[in-house]
Amino acid sequence: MDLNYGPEYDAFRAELRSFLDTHGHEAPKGNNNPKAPASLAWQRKLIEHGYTARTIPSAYGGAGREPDILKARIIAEEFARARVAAGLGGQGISMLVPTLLEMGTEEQRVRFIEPTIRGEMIWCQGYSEPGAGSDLAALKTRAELDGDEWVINGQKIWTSTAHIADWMFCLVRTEPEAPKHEGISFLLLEMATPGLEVRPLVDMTGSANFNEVFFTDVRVPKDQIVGRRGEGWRVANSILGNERDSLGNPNATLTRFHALKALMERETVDGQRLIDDPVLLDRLMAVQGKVLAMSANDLRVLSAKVNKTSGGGANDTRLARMIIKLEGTELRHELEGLAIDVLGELGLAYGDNPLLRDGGSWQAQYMYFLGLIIGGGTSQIQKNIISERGLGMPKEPKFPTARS
Amino acid sequence: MDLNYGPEYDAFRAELRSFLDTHGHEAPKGNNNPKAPASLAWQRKLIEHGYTARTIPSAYGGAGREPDILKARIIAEEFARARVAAGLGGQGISMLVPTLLEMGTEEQRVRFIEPTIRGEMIWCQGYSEPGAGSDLAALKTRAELDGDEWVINGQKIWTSTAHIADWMFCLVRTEPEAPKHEGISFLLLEMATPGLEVRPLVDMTGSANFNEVFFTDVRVPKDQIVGRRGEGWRVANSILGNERDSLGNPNATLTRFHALKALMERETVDGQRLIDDPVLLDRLMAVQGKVLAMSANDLRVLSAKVNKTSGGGANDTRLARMIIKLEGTELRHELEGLAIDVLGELGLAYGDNPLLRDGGSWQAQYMYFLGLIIGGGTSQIQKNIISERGLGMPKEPKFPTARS
Amino acid sequence: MEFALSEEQVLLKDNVDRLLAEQAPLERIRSYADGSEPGIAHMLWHQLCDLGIGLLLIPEAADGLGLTVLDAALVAESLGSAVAPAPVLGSGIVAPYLLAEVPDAGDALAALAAGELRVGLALSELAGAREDSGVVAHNGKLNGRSLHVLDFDEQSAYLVADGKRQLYLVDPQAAGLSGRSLTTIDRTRATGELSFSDTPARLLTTDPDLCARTLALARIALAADSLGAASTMLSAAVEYAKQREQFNRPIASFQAVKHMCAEMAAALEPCRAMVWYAAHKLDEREADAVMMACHTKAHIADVGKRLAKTATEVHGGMGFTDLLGLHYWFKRIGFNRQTLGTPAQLRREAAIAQGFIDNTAQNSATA
Amino acid sequence: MEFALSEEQVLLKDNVDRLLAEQAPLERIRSYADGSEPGIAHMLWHQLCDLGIGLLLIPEAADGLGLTVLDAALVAESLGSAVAPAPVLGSGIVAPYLLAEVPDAGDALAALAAGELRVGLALSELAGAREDSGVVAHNGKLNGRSLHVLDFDEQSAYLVADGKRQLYLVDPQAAGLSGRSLTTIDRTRATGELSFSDTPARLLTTDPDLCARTLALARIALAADSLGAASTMLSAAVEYAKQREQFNRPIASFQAVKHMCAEMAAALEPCRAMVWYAAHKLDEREADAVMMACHTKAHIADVGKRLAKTATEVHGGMGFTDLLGLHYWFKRIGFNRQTLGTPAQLRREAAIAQGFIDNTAQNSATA
Repeated sequence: MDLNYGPEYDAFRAELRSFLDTHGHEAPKGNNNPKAPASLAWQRKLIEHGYTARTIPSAYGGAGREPDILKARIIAEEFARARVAAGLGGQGISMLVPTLLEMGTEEQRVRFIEPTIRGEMIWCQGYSEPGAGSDLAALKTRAELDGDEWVINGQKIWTSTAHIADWMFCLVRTEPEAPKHEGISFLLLEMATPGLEVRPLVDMTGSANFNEVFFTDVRVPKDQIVGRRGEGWRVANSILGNERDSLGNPNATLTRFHALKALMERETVDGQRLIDDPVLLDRLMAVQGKVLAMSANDLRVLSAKVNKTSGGGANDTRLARMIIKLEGTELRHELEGLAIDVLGELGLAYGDNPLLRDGGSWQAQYMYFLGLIIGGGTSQIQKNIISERGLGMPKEPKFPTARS
Repeated sequence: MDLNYGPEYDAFRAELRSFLDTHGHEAPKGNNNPKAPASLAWQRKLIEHGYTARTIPSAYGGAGREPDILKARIIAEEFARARVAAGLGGQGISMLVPTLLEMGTEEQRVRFIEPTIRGEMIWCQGYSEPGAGSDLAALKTRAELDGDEWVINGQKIWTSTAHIADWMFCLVRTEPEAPKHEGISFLLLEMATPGLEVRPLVDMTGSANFNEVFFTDVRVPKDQIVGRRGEGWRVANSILGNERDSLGNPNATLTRFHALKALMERETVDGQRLIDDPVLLDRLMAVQGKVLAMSANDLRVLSAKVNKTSGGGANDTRLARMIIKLEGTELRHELEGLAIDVLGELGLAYGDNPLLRDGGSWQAQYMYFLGLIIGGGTSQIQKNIISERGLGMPKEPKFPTARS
Repeated sequence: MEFALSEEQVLLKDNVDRLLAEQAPLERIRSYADGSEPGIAHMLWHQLCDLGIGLLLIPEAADGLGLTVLDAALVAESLGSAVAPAPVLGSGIVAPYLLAEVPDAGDALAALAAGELRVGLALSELAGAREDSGVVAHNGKLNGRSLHVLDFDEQSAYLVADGKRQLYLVDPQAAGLSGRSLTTIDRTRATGELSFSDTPARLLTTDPDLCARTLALARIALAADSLGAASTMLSAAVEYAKQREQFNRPIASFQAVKHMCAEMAAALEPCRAMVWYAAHKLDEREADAVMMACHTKAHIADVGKRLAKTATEVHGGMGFTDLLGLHYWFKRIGFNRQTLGTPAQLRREAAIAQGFIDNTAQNSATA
Repeated sequence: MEFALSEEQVLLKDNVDRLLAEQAPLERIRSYADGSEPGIAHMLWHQLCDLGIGLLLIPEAADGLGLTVLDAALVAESLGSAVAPAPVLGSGIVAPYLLAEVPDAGDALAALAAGELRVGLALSELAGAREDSGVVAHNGKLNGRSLHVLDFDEQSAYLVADGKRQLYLVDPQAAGLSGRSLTTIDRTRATGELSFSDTPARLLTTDPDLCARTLALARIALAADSLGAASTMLSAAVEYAKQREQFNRPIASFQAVKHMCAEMAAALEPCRAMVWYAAHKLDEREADAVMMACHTKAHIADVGKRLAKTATEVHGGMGFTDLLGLHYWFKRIGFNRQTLGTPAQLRREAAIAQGFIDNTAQNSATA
């Protein structure tokens, strides 16, 4: 049990802090255009210093460093602490690049990775469909080979960055006769392709955090496939687990806890601070207890990754990892909801309301986290996974008339 | 909307109060032997006055009155108010007698009903088996016809009054080749029959609230069957719904709420009354809110029974009735658990502990109501019923290898 | 003994439901919510008045229908079911109930009955004053600010509570009165704030009992509104689950989904009787009517909060989008929860109303 | 950076688990619980001492093993897993930790190390005095009553807290001391009360920090005990569900049962890391160690309460009976919840420890 990172890491952190002190002012502020020259320049500088795209081989434009989970965490911590824009994320960088490194051809890696990590090529993910959510493999968007081109027809939904993306990676059904999971292929396509239409999908927060994408005879060169025909399910699953880990992040929850506590110190009713209300305080503390439990759980998972522990018994962290999305998103939703209660009628303020507290983030996040409870595998799917993979309980018997 | 019972009922209540004033002292006190002469005499007097066995035809020894739900409730209320032993209950009176009236032969009615309602013949119910709980129809205790007798082998469990019963009504499998629900018969047998053994079943409260009953070649006259061979499932279900209604009774919960409130007024920590602790008070009030909701629900159900409403829309009370067991038992368990928290370390006192509060009832009922959450159809079975019968949702697809 | 709706009540509710189904379908709710058709609210109010809703609680002697709080609660339930933006709470429920008991308010009652008076509600003071808010009366003039005025738009009067739990009627044109509309999550309700600067006001009552019953009425109406909204969300979830197929079967056949729906139904169903009970007690002026109103609103707020979340989850991603409009119901339930007392505040009030604790004994802010 | 058990820790826990599996099977627990074999508790204690458990927290300088709070928490977890009636909390955990820091307590520490001192814990005073209880010290003598003494049986000393959070060691033979055993729901623990009447006592410490850390240690150990007990209940529920068939399939294949188990696992799994974290912070004497101990016990008490209920439900009627003995775990979790602070008390202490509120500002009894 040793929560110190050790001298090598202390030095790394010091060096990073000095970098941030010196160069932090060059970073873009706020939600600017991700392709503004300053943004792209900042991203290039971060890659140069190994503060983003850290483990991508230099042959593909990355920093070419060894994987190091602690350094990755130090980078995240220090950029957050300094409130300086960290390296770009997004589904291209977090999902497609690892996929190409794992399953792409050399030509695909050379063509796509460098512009992606430099922020010059923005991607969106086309997986879910209106009829294929929890049952993703039921997807129906089809691609037929016509000469040297795939011809795509159908519809995708929940494509978060479709409105700003240059390219999309997507799952389409190419082998309609094959069993459900074996008829899917993984294609790459330009958003500017004729026949492709993006419509913003307004959600309950009032913003369009997602999009719908419609395909009408969208033609894509035959070689823009990752893996072979019918291998798309496997290609996609090689990285799908990474997405879930990031939902319900305990560090972000801790930050929100502190904001909630500050809110309760600031706000008053009949002249009394709300943190002095014993009932509200008890709820705040119950939330803190849960946050601390998830933070400790996160340390345990991190340690196992760092030390590549795969021991059984108490050092087996598979279950600890599997529950993060379920518990983390529910906790965050609970926390945001408590802030609304704390604010009483003011908790209803939204949009342009001048009485808005903390920029209206409590209501927005309360709703957004309900979306995250549903998205990325609903809580019901998470519980299936935990019971089956975590506890070894049997799958439900298959429905007799099921296709698969 | 009129919560007054009206003059006829006010008169009935007055007459009953006067009866209780005059005769209440004759009632047996405490948990005496149910067959003590005083107990039997009291029961006979109650039947005479129509205060128990009220609607049983006088031909079978009952009071022969018209069914009247309000009078039944007034009787329950007034005996409780006066803390005088009400008419006998038990599974013979509440379940077997209605069954015989509905499905029994004239001979069976004449033979069994009068001694049963007079308290001279005590019954237990033999339905559940170790392997047949939620899936009651999977019961395996078998009865084979050998000449003029059924020969029973097998085991029953959860037979609450087996240790004091004279007779048992039970479900046994008589047609092993028939489909699961169609192979069951409803038999009556004397507990004194050779080959029948009763073993007390100690539960988590430390008491034996239930028993196990073992059958080894127990021989029963052929005519002690209610309904025909293979009709037992239907016979039993003609009255099973009545049992569930009584679990989670809101009036009993209200009584416990008042006891909890009194406890919080009485107990102190560091000299302060616990009801003045805002966090505990908030939990108490949340429980009161739930109790009031269930009391109101109960009034609505009662009204529909009294007025034989079967209207749709807001006056359709099927769902209101269906949820009583689930909500009522959970609420009661929550309430008892709150009392334990209120008592802090003293809440752990049990058995002969001289520091016991309220006779140790908080812990005992906390556990007993966990038993009731499970018994009489687990909460999971209740939710199946509510979703299927109450909300019209489909049954789960049948497991392909299922027998039925 | 009868604890059920009368035939007339069933008919009343059916009529309101039918009107709202025709006149306030989802597209119209959207048009009101996005600001493109602000007139819908008052159009609905007038149509409801044609059904007599405006006269419900006005005594027959004042040319009203002289009906009961329970009737008003049924209307509120229907409004919640349809997330209708009709400003009924102030003009159709709270104002007539109060004015009918105020001596010398015959003029105002007559104006109400004639459809000439429309009343917004500035009652937040009764549920605790936030920083920068608070209304103080002195010599018949009001000063201060009321932050969460209900039925804010186009009113011809505001019912205002001050810090002493006294109630006033204020003319929108009165000197020193200014107001602005405030956006909340619930775009089906017009909400705003009022600022008073030596604003003349007509004192209606200093009677604490009448004030308490008026507040209880508003709370019952909000609870009924949530009951209606939650009932709609539950029905929508059950219907969606029956239609939606995943893994080659309707998701309504998955035990997890069934149990989510069963839990919603089991929690919600008693709330219907609870609203009736609270309304009935207020109608009968029973001693525990105020406590019952507090509990009813608190309990339904908690049930509603969970139900709104669960029903959204049953709808999966679609529930999160604007496409089905389910969020209007979610937000309406959220609005009712926070308005005129959060559950913890209400539970504390219920404890005080029953004498469980001394009002002044605890230095608790809102709990 | 490593946040995991060391090989030595895994080995330690394995050894304890193995010993308890052999020496404290369910039949033995029953024999202890029904009073037929009271000697089992001390037999287990001696067997655990043979593994070195008695020496864990005794410094090496005093011939102990000088191990950590985390090691002690692992032992407590194992005891909870097995619902073992061994009196480790006082003699193996709390007393050595405290005595090691008390100047001039070398004699007591040596007696502990030699296995000659067995210590019961009369610390309830630290979690609020109930009516009729309370311990007052004056001139080195104690008066009053301590109601919930842990590890009560056959002790050679009691560690007693007074109302000023000072800690004393009391000889069971001391003048004016009387005691009686008290039955609780948890028959795997010996509990009793002590009455003091001018009873001479040896003052160990007046240091509030040491007292706070000692209490934090006891709470972490109780939390770890519940973690162990809850883990066993969860495993038992999963195994039972896999074996038990209803409707011609294992009930583990019903989504409702699966989700009950998944919810238990999801709530419980972070508790393991939380206990480690709390223990580690106390080992490092971090500033937030006391707050972390409060939160850990409170959180696990809440998770444990729900889990004990759910695991029992998964067992159906069998879970309610004595046949499987599952209730020993249910009651152990219940005992730990109520002992040395209920969750609401602990959360309030955690708030005070962090300076969120002023200790004296609220007239709250226990919340």
